[in-house]
Amino acid sequence: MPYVQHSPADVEKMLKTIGVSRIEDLFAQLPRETRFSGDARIPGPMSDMEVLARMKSLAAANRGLQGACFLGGGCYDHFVPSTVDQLSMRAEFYTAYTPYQPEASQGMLQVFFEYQTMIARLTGMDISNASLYDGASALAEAAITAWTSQKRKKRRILVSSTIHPEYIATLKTYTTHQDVLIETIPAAGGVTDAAALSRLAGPDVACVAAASPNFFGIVEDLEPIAQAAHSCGALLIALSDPIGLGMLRPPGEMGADLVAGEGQGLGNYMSFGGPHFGFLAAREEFVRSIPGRIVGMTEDAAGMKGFVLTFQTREQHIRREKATSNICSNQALCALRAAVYLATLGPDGLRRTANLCAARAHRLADRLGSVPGISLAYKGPFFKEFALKLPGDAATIVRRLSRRGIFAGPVLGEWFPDMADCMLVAATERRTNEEIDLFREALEEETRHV
Amino acid sequence: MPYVQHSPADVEKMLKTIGVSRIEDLFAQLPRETRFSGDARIPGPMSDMEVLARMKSLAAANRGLQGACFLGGGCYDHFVPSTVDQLSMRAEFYTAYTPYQPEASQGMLQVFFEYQTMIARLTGMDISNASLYDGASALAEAAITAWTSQKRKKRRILVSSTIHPEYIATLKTYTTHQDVLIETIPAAGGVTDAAALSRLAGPDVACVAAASPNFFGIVEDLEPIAQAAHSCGALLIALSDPIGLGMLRPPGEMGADLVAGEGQGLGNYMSFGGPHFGFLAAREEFVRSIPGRIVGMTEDAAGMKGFVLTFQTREQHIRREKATSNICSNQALCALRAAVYLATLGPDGLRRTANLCAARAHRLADRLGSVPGISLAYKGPFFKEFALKLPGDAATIVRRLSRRGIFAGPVLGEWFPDMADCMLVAATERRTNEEIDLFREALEEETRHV
Amino acid sequence: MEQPKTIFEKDKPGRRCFDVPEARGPRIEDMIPAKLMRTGDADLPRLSEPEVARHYTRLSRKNFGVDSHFYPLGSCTMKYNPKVNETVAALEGFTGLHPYIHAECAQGVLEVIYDLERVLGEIAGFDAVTLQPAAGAHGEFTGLLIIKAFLDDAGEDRDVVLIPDSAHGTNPASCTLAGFTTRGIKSDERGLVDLKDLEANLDGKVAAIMLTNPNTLGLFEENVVRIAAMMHENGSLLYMDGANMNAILGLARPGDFGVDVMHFNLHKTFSTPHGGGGPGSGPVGVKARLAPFLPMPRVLKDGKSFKIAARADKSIGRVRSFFGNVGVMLKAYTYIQRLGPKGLRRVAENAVLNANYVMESLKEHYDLPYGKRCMHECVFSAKSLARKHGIRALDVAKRLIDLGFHPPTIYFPLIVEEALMIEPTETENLETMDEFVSAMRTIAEEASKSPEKLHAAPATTPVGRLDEVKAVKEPCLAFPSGGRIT
Amino acid sequence: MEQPKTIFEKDKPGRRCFDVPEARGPRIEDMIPAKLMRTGDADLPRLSEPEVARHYTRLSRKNFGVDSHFYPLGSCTMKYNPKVNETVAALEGFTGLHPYIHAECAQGVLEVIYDLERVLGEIAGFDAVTLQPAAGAHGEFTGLLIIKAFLDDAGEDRDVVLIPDSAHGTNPASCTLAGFTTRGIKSDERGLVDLKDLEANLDGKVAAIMLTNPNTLGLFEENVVRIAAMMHENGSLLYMDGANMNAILGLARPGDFGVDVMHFNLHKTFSTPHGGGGPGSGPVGVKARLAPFLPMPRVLKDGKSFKIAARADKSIGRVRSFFGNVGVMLKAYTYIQRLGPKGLRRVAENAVLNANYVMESLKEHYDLPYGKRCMHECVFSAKSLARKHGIRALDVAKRLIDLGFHPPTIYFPLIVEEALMIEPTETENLETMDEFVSAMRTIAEEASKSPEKLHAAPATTPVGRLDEVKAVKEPCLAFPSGGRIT
Ligand SMILES: Cc1ncc(COP(=O)(O)O)c(C=O)c1O
Ligand SMILES: Cc1ncc(COP(=O)(O)O)c(C=O)c1O
Repeated sequence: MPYVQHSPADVEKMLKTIGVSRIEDLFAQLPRETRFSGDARIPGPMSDMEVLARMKSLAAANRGLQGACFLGGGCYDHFVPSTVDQLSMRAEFYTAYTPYQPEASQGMLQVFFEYQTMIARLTGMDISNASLYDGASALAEAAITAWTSQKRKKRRILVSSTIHPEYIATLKTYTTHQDVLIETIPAAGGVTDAAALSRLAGPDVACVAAASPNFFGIVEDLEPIAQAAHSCGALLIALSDPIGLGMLRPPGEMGADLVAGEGQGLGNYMSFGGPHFGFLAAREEFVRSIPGRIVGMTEDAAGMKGFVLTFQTREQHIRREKATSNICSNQALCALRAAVYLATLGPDGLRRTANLCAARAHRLADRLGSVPGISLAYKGPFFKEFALKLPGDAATIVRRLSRRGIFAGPVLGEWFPDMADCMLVAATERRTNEEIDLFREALEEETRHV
Repeated sequence: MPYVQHSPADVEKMLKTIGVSRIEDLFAQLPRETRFSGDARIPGPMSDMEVLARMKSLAAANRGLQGACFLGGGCYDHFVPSTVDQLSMRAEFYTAYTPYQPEASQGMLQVFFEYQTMIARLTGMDISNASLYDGASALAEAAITAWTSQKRKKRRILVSSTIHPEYIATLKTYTTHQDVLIETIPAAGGVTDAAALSRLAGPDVACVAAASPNFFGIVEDLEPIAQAAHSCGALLIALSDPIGLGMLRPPGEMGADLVAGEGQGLGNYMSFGGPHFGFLAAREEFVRSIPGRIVGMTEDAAGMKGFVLTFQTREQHIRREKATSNICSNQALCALRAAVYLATLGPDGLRRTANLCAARAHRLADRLGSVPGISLAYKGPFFKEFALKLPGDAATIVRRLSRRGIFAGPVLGEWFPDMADCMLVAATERRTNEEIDLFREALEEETRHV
Repeated sequence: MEQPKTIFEKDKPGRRCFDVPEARGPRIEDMIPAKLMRTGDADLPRLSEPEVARHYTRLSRKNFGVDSHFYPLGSCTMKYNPKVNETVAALEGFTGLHPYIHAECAQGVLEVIYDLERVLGEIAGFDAVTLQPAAGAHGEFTGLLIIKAFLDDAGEDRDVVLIPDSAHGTNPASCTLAGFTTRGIKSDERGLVDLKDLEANLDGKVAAIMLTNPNTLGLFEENVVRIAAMMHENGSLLYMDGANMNAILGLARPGDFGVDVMHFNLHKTFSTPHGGGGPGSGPVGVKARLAPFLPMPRVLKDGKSFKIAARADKSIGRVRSFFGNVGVMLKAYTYIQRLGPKGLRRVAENAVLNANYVMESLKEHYDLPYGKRCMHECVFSAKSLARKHGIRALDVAKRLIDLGFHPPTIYFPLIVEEALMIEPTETENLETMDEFVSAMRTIAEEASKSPEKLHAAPATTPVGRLDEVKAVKEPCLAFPSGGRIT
Repeated sequence: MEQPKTIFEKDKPGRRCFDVPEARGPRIEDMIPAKLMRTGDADLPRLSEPEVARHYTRLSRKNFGVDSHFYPLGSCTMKYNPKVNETVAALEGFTGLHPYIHAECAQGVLEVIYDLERVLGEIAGFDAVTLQPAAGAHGEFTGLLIIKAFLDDAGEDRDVVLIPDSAHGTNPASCTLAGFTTRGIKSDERGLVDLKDLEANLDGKVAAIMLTNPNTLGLFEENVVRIAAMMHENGSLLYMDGANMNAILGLARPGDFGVDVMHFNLHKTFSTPHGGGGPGSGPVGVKARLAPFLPMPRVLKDGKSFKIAARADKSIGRVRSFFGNVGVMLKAYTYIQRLGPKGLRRVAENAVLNANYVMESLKEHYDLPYGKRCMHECVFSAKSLARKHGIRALDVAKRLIDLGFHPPTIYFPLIVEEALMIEPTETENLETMDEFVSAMRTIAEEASKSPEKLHAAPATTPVGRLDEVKAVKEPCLAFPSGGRIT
């Protein structure tokens, strides 16, 4: 049995100090009818060696390494530099908790401060919090921020239907019992339909949310959307891909009031969907309404600079039911990984990575688009992924491809019944020309007879 | 290009300080005829991503993970606890060098002090150094220690032929140009031939070296060998397996004067043979004659305990050509891994590991020994490996087995021409019953028609 | 001491850490219109790799963690987390897996999810579990939505949740987010839910009570069975905040003692290092009648293989993207298997033993407002020190830092004045606790003899006490572009 | 401060860290006779995993490393080592490979060995390379044996090796081990080999000279071509200690300027973190005529596949078991590929630039016995400080620790009184060097103004200067069994 800290003599001594004779006596506070007797029917105990062998065999039962990942839809196979893995494993970082005691936590606090700065700069905003759960909940939190910061007076929240359907679903779940109305703005040609947006706009709209790159990979022009939103007094929430921001125009320059998104690509492995992190950046005026931890720089009595958690009156541990959110634990270590990632890549590395993703994705689009019967679903400019229209049921083709070690998708019919013959396809900087050629070859063969 | 630390302005500034105008000017000290122009024809530059992809594909070209390792012969597939991997990666440990400045190196020094203590206790000796290159060179260094500590007056060194042939070869290389004579003691039934030893013993013998477990896996009784050695005034060098010492009698209790061996099993991966480390323990009187770093405990002016490199007058940086050895860099990080390993396992874990190895190896011997035409080469009690006699050429059978994912060997014909039909087979605590059964099955099939 | 330097102040033109292969093929300008492109590179710091490594290595050395320091931060279960957890979560077979890969290619991880749900259900006595929520508070929110959906489905119009005054701040905040209004329930003189106050607050609007058990005072709500009955009789549900499950692992199962819905703090009880604030994981367990309302997606078993269900009629929907914090699940699953049922019980036993030992050892030196016996943590008050010597819980905390300990949680739970909430966890040994006890006693003595020492603490850290007012009044939340803060 | 506690003082009965499955089957007693078994368990400390983790984590925090501190330890090339090296060396496909696995199953690693030998040969101008030696000194020994074997084979009876007085201690020690006697060669007033003294020592007994180039004063032996000619004319060989290759990578190839045999310090020049003293790797490169004498085994290429040769007629034999320190080779190979030929040249350029910058910046403050220009390192002397203020190199070093720097190498090379040997390496930036320079200047000032500060240094470390005499006089080299040191 591992974790035996106490020698029998130590247990004896402690019990004596406490004044009981057996450990069992300490549980006298539990009424008999609350007690569980017997052993839970769960596996174990196992030695480290056995548990590691079992978990290795489960890991091997996943086949993600036996092929090339062209999957997209909000999670991407970006390269993780070794600095990220090794520096994030510094025990003082990963075995700490929320830096409630700043003097004993300056390391982590400074990392968060720097993370906030990097996110603010990438997105072109003034401030950022120190992370949220994920991209989907970040959208939800941003929308709630937009709504509450306007005193909950405007009920309508317009969401472009080119946003990730799981994000919209999450937003709906988050606001189920709030006095708001989530309305989707239709898409045209894979982008937010501007005409529809003007029709929907109105003084009771709290905010408009749109994504660029959007769910279909298309880089949308947010400026007209911002104008439409602002002209009816609504805020613009932009969703963004932080890797893309290495080369794409920051939403802050296009009029966004709040920028949210999924940060996974920044140094976090795909890990079947988590842990990743959501980021949330904003214009300065939202400092008291955004949720999550915020770190600020201040100083001590001797004038030494230091970092603290600040604007805590927004948070649940102070304001309880009046807090801006219920979030407490966040995704700190993932944010730290993002900071190390961005420090490692630098401006040049991030731009080159973004460029390389775009180049690979466009090459992929060229190659796949030339397969007979296959075309791109949309014409808009795309970054690292795109929707592909197939000559048959996409789900079937995706399964066949995956058996050949070409992992593509998700299948769009999953969310859009009229797109059962479409799938998303992404290429990151890691995809090689050989893999792209293999994909084309496989796709050609698998679609020949459908 | 990575590693660009200097901005162009910084380079400018530095050159100005130095008083030259170009970096190239700094190399004016190199006469023209020493200069190399053009680029070396070597691979690179590659990005981290590319180099990692290439190295991963080379790693995948090794098939050691696609099967079960029953290989022995001085390197073993023992389990490495996660504590070892993670604690040895503390940057302050692995990016430091030899602790010449003790005040800035107390961490590493204390680890070495503790390592020395653990090795001394395991082997039953008084002292240990802080590691040597490997087991083979440790034997050579021990023999030279034995010879020099007796004032180089006795020329003969008797080495049991049950010692690893590569160790004996290394010893011979090390002493090629020394005034010593390496003689091997014949083996009988896989163990040191006592009668032959008495015949060889004499007043001109500096030391006798024997191993337990020996190269054939057999646990030899060192006591009679120690007696034979001591009765002619020679020292006994014992080679030992530190995992085995979790349950086997320490050589110090059987009369060894010096104990050497390979430490790999203690928390170091097989890594195709290195880096591992050699250990060397001794009775106290050899403190001035053994080679390698030694750490001692002392105190500062305020009475605070601390650790320093000590008895440095043995070493090359002080005594130069009169040093006990030429060793400078050793295998420090491997020794640190060993210390963490032993701290993790503790007395109980090490004994259980040793027991488990023995149990698995005996099960394996039972199962394989029952295959028609196959038998154990020797009858002696063995620990975790044994020599197996096959009904045909062992090299051929080993190759066939390896194609089926059963890795066994080494083939004994490699060193013993009359044993071309024999191979070594080992089982560590990691080998499962299923793997053992697979081995039996494979062996049965592969030997059916030879 | 020198002023800390942010990474932005280490930026220099031309420095580079990382190489990326050149992009070949069409020019970016031909792919994406110029107006959608940045005009210059992102304003990130330029450093070389040695600088990056040293920056973060040095920062780490300015931080306390469980591996370096005793960290008895109450309510946070700062236990030591076995290293094998990290090895497992870092296996490429898991980390390299995309969440949308075909289920056929993800059978290993789907088995982990499927099995862990069942294992957690078995440990806590629930019929169904979701692993979706990303943290405890996220689990609370999810659980409350499930309750709401269940009640709505049953045609019940209830929108009030009762919250004991000792509850964690996330409880009321989650209620608000889930659209409930809250009513506070008083604690009695023993620190337990005041049954009379509870009785008084029960009416047809009450959807549920959120009970933390053991509660944040470290006390077991011994009337929990009674409370469950009262709630159920009232047509309401019993939600349990399971953040303190560490105290009762293997000894009591909430699902058996009347709890309808509970969230786990997987990262606390089941051993994920807290990462400086996260990631966490907040699975929710429910009784069978609430199972149809669990969030999507669900992992199902179909013969011998596992598949994913994305939709279900009554589900509350999605609370996040993908499947939850899988990396944390892997650690929890590893941890549970390593310990087995008896090992888990032993965790609880030792957690409670340690907390009681600390409580006994300090009760002569600090005020103990509630209880003679505690569960996994004990809550002291510094109110006498404050009254007599002007030494507050904060001062005690800061002085502890100088003595080499991470302080306990302070000023929570709110019902304890000058609270010092100490949770040693089961992974600390007697020596460490004795050193901590002796430091705490020293501080109590210093409070009368040399209070200035306490006011001046911490003195051994890279910074002294920081001006939190200035942080709000002159906010500096990001390093100014191009600038240097003066 | 508290006395440090060894791990043995943390031992307690019953504590356990690690589980091992129960051994089934026959009892051990039935396998191995009792007299060959231990009577009790080995006397190792018993700790739980949290204690083990905290013990080593805390110890690490008492240590300086390159990642935490500037570490200009001359002659040791304490450069920053890229993290990707570690990732590569930890790949299971390499770490999990047994050295005796059939060559068919080890093609990846055999390719690495084969290719790295050629790459190193190409970099330094040699026809053949062995990767066997485990460190620089091991390489020296191997190289000297090769020379001896070559000469013996040619019927030459030569047993003297010439060693410049500035040489590293391993050089003469390796000679002794290899059965040579040594003759010292003086340095001239410029710090280079005194050609006249060399001339005077050349005779028919001389097997070789061991030349370090750049030498340990950080100076390039500009007469190396001449020296090579003198040696060859005398029928002797030129051995080069390549520990300082970092200075000339891509700029000069020893094999081209007359060197017959050279060892590399792979862990220095080619970037393996030094691990607190090792592991290293000391490959040896030779010209074609010496190739037959290289140690065994060798990796050969056979069409497209690789195989292993265990024996060769003229080989000196084995210098260790297996294939050398493969993990170190992997790092070096990764490093070289990452940098490519131009990157390697840039390493040398920056190493030399940095060393010259430090030299220029400090030459007004410390004595500079040799040279106006240096290569990768510069050697100062504290002799004026010693004479004027009684401040020795040791005092300078200790004070540097307080100021946050690992000290340079001191008292080496032996020909420099009160030597301070500074090797900044190419991976340090200007800011760090400026801080170091300013610390060194401060110290030079303090030497006259407040020498007591220097004598009392270090004051910020867990211990002050330790009593090395006591360490020898009352040796404590292992923690006493059952005991506690008083
Ligand atoms: C009692 C209690 N409930 C709920 C929570 C919230 O959990 P999390 O931080 O994971 O959201 C906490 C965490 O601090 C807690 O202590
Ligand atoms: C010039 C020189 N030669 C040889 C050596 C010996 O190398 P190693 O320590 O790898 O044995 C060193 C190392 O300190 C050195 O600096």
